Amino acid sequence: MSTMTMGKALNSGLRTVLDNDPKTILMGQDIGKLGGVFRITDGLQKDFGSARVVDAPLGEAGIIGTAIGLALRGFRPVCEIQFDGFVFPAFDQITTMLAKMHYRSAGKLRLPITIRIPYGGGIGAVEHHSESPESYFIHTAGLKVVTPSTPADAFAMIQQSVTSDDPIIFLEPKRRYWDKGEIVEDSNDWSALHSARVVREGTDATVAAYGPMVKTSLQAADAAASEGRNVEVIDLRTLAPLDLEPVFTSVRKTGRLIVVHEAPMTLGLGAEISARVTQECFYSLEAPVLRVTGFDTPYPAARVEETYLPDLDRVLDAVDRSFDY
Amino acid sequence: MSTMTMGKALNSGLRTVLDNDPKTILMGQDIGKLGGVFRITDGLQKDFGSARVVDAPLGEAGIIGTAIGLALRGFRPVCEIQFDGFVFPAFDQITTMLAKMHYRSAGKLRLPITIRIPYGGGIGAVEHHSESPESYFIHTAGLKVVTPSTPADAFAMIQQSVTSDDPIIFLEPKRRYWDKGEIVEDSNDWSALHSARVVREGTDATVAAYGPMVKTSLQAADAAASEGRNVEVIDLRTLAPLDLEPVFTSVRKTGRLIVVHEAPMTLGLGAEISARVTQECFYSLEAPVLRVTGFDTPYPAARVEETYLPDLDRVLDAVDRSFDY
Amino acid sequence: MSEFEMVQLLSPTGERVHHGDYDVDFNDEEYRGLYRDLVMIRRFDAEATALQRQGELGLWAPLLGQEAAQIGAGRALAPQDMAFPTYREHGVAFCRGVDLVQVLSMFRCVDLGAWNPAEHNMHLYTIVIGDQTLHATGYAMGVAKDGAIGSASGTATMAFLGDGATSEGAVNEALVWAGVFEAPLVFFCQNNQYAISESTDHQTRVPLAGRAPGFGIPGIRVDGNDVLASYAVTKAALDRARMGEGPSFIEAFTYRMGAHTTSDDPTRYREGSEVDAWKAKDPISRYRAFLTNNGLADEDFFDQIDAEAEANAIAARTACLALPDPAPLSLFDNVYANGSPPLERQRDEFAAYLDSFADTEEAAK
Amino acid sequence: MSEFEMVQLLSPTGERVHHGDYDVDFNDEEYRGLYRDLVMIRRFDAEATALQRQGELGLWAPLLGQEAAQIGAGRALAPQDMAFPTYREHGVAFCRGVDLVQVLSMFRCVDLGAWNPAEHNMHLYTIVIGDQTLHATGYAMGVAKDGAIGSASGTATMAFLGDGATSEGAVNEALVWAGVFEAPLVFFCQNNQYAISESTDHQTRVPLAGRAPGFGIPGIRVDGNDVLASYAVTKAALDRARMGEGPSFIEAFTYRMGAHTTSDDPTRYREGSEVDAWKAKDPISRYRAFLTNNGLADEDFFDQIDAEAEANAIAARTACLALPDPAPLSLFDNVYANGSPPLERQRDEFAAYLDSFADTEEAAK
Ligand SMILES: Cc1ncc(C[n+]2csc(CCOP(=O)(O)OP(=O)(O)O)c2C)c(N)n1
Ligand SMILES: Cc1ncc(C[n+]2csc(CCOP(=O)(O)OP(=O)(O)O)c2C)c(N)n1
Ligand SMILES: [Mg+2]
Ligand SMILES: [Mg+2]
Repeated sequence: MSTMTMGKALNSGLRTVLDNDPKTILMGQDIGKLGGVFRITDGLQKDFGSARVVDAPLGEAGIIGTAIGLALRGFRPVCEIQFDGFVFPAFDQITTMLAKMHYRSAGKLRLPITIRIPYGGGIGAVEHHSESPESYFIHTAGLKVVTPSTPADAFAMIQQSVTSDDPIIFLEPKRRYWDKGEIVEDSNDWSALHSARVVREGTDATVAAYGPMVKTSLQAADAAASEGRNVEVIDLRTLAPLDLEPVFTSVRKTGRLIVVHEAPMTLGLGAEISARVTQECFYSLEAPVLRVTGFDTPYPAARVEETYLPDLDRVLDAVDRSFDY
Repeated sequence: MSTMTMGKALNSGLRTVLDNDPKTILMGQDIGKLGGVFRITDGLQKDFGSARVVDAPLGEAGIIGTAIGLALRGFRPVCEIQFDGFVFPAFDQITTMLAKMHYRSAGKLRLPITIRIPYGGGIGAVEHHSESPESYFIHTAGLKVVTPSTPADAFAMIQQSVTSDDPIIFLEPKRRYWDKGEIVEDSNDWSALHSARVVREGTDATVAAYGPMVKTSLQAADAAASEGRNVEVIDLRTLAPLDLEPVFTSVRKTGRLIVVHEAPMTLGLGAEISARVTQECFYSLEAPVLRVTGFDTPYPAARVEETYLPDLDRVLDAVDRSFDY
Repeated sequence: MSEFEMVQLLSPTGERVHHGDYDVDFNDEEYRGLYRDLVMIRRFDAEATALQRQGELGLWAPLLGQEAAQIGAGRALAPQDMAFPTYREHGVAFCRGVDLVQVLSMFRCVDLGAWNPAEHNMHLYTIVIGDQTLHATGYAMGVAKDGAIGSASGTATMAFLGDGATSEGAVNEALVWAGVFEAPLVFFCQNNQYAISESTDHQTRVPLAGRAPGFGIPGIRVDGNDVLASYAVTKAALDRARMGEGPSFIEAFTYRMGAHTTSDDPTRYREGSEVDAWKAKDPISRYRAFLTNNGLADEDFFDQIDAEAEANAIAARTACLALPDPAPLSLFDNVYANGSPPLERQRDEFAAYLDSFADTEEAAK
Repeated sequence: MSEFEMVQLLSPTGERVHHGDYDVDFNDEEYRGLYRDLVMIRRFDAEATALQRQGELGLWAPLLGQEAAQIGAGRALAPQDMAFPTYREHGVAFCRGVDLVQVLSMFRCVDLGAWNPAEHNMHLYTIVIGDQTLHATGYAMGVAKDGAIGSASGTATMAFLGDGATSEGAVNEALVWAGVFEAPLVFFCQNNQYAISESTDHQTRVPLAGRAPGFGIPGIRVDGNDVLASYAVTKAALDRARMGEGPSFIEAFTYRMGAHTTSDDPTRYREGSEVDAWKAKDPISRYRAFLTNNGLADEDFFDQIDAEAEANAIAARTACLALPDPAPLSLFDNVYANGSPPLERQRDEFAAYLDSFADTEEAAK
């Protein structure tokens, strides 16, 4: 066990996969000498060489498109997209090629590619640096989407993702890069990659969140506790495929569900969870599933992002509203 | 009033907007001499010239990117993307530029651009020619998304879209291009662009659909009627912004809602409608909102698309299941 | 479009022309083999078009007119080389030993790509214009990482693309990457003068072979209706790649004599006279004249090839008609290599739904 | 990177060099004006960096070192011309008469783009690399459609981009479109040797000016640290465009002397000696030497400009600090030109929620 930031945990996880498998390579803009704009790949080019830690030309389609070719040649590419807002030039390669290759080849081809994307807001950045594009990927059959909320999960999940045989969008909650936590080096202790987890038990209402909003939700649960409400918090961890069993179980117990995410409300993941939970737990729900999300606007100027982003108060308010039914 | 196919109705609508406004221009691959692969722009280059009906180089980012520039210069571009599966190379221009320009300029810039996309399956096509990408656009704040289900709506809505000052994704249900209907030339008789409409009244259950699935849903409603069930069918017509008032009203009456679309279930529009209707009509719902959709797979080989696509039987089955609650 | 030198080894009438930099070194058997290839694939292509007309294929993209470019390129490939095709490389597939019925199956819409790329060192067809060029570039980068270049037995990669494709951002990014990483790769661009209805001047005002040098990649234009020149130029570029000397870009100047696909109506956008002019440069009659003039083959040989091509086409037709439709539930297969529980549940629920009809039908008996 | 002719009108030590094709025709006042521009923008840039260090800006992208390229290009633009910048064109913004506080406001994160593009014929900054080049191309196509070219008073459009940007598909598509439609457009590529940490050889092994000819667009490399050459080459290209003679591509060879942005740490990827070598080619000291040597300006003048630049920077700082934060509910404004009822409802519900706090606070009093 050791204590480190999420950023460092990701760096350690990447180092481990590079160590374990010579076919694993890293590609991205500025990931070499610079170590990435968030230093997630710090030192890796120095230790593994520029053939395995590749500073890519400035073209996202190129990064993903060549990664596909490398995977077809037997490599296991881990691509970094510098910021959430810059993944879209690669969208064609991701949705029409990466997501479908296994399917269209009737299983003959596999593309074990991990795409790391720092995502989400709250860091006071300029435009295109604070977005939450997960819905685009979750809706795309053939992709898997995961996001850690703690250093321990970051360390484990990056390794599990890279060694998985499916293409995985690995969303890194950039505002939590500097949060510290304990990591468990031993892979026997890790949760399964595609599993959700109850991170706080409670009986009165359930809050489901992922990535950056898990911390916010836990804070809200603490605040609710001081008001006498016992809120259960679930860290979804995997957004595609969704692991909703823990949510169903929880809702059957609490009768109330609030989903929290930074992405805009309309067709944010909360919509899907609402639909499934309502179908599955129709008779258990005391109130409709409520959503606390970013608004249906482009990401605003950062001086007003605190208003845009879900916070403790908005989560609490939703818990309260849930009790109005 | 005259009778024509949806394809011809679109052609007439485009002719009208070209006639009415010299700043309106059409851009796309093969839209000139060929008249488009579906002949929607047939004859327009001949009559309006190649400066206004532009055969574009083969690059979708180029089509949308230059259309943005043309709009900034005061033009009103109508872009054709040849098939649903080919919009993704333009995805960056659409989501990061087109959708956000009005917002980021604090209203100083407007991009009155219409992007026409033939979408959906059922025509026995090869890969990438049968997809339903609407979720990607609905989730993107700043875009509006509409889709007609009849020649009359196609005729009216294309004109309304082109003359609107917002960027609009205009989805054309390609399998319905050859369906005939009456069109109303007089624009005073048109429904508002962003409005849903009850297309069949009923009392027992509500089916909400759009584009190609409206016809399927109406057929299902007919079949249900012969089994003694009186199904109300709503044509959503506008997918962003959603006009759910008619759906709320209907559900308050019927207590049951089935949403039908070809796009995959997960984060298909049905998810959003389920979430909103459940929140709005919580006490009216006799059953959870059910979804009849494409499956969460890539679009399969066309020889099996009839299995993939929602059909009359699957809609009926969902209506039945809705009565099991 | 301005002028650009075009490598030729055969004149349109089949005279052998000599070129300072390129030549071939075939024995008689090999010369005849190329003729067989050309005829086999043209006959097959015609059969596929017929199958589509008869409703047995959803679509067909004919290679008519482009046989020499494809056979030249396809035969230049060594077994260890890897090819990334568009949707029209039937001639290349033939050279790579792909069962042509597996080419038909995608167009019959019973699958999305049938052959095993590893078995033939030929990737599946790609329909989204240009995307495969980046895959080819990455593959070639991988070859270099594997150290499988630097000798005459090195591995080269070939990316096929059309003239229209050169306008896609993805293709230009492939040029960027190939140039920067000196990928052991050959871009083989069949300029068949059209992207569906758009003549090449809709994509560029200068020759396409001139695109590549700006990315640090040598560009060369070859007469794509000349199978010997297509072979020679491709072979040289592949050898460059396998030796570790970097990427090349070949523009094979040819003509799509038929429709873009069976859904297309070329009379809407080009004159019959243009087609006629290109017929005079037909790749097969030209090559046949060459063989005849040089005593490499006689009428007997030609007849025998025709018969073989006929038999092959008929066999492909028969096998095509026998292709089974996919099982309904198979549409849920192979979405993920490692599975997805929600999708399995979706499949199971749907299977139960389908079963409910079986029950009803059963009950009705 | 191989050699390419580079247009220069001033040597690094400020000697006037002559060039067969390019020259300037300034009077003394104009010569001095360029110096003022260079100093004003460098001083402003330093102030902006300081503001960021003090936590008053979220980020700043310094132009340090690129003043001559930007002022040369910016001053060559005519009022009717339209410019499409990246996020670093502060010098161009200055030339276009944009209030520099409006440049700061985006980096202070109080808005996403403040000035009115129509007022200055300068589009908003674009952060997504390369996307603006397509907008510029479309705009220029529109200019041609409007018939606003073909004379000395015609309208030209300029697309700014960096060396890194040349690898993006979008930029290459812009070259395709500009070439095919002969758009009245100038691509002005500041090759400042880096895309963040990546030196230009990560994007190309050949000179960037050589990229354009393959798209049918003439390419030229100019010394971007030479304000006179930058002006002359840009002016000639803009004139070509306004006369209807088609697009051009300029590579302005320069150097980013500072960090990529204030978030960057260039010591991680480049040697101090490299920076020092470029300091010797500093665009301002070179031009100052030229003015001095030719008796065009004296110390008094330089001091006066320094004072003006100082005052301007301080005024910008003061105005920047006074920029109001956006009102919370303003984040719902201007998503759509024609509104959206569900969004209005979302805003109203949120407003009511915010009001509930006001009520609570009220009650607590
Ligand atoms: C990204 C994308 N856009 C549009 C299409 C539709 N489309 C299919 S083939 C084609 C023309 C391709 O022309 P070219 O590259 O010259 O190849 P050719 O068909 O002539 O062999 C087009 C536009 C597509 N398949 N992919
Ligand atoms: C599409 C996209 N990918 C990545 C980035 C992140 N990024 C910002 S600036 C930059 C480097 C740009 O280099 P260059 O084009 O040379 O311009 P310069 O910053 O040197 O002026 C990168 C990679 C971005 N803004 N957009
Ligand atoms: Mg072609
Ligand atoms: Mg640069």
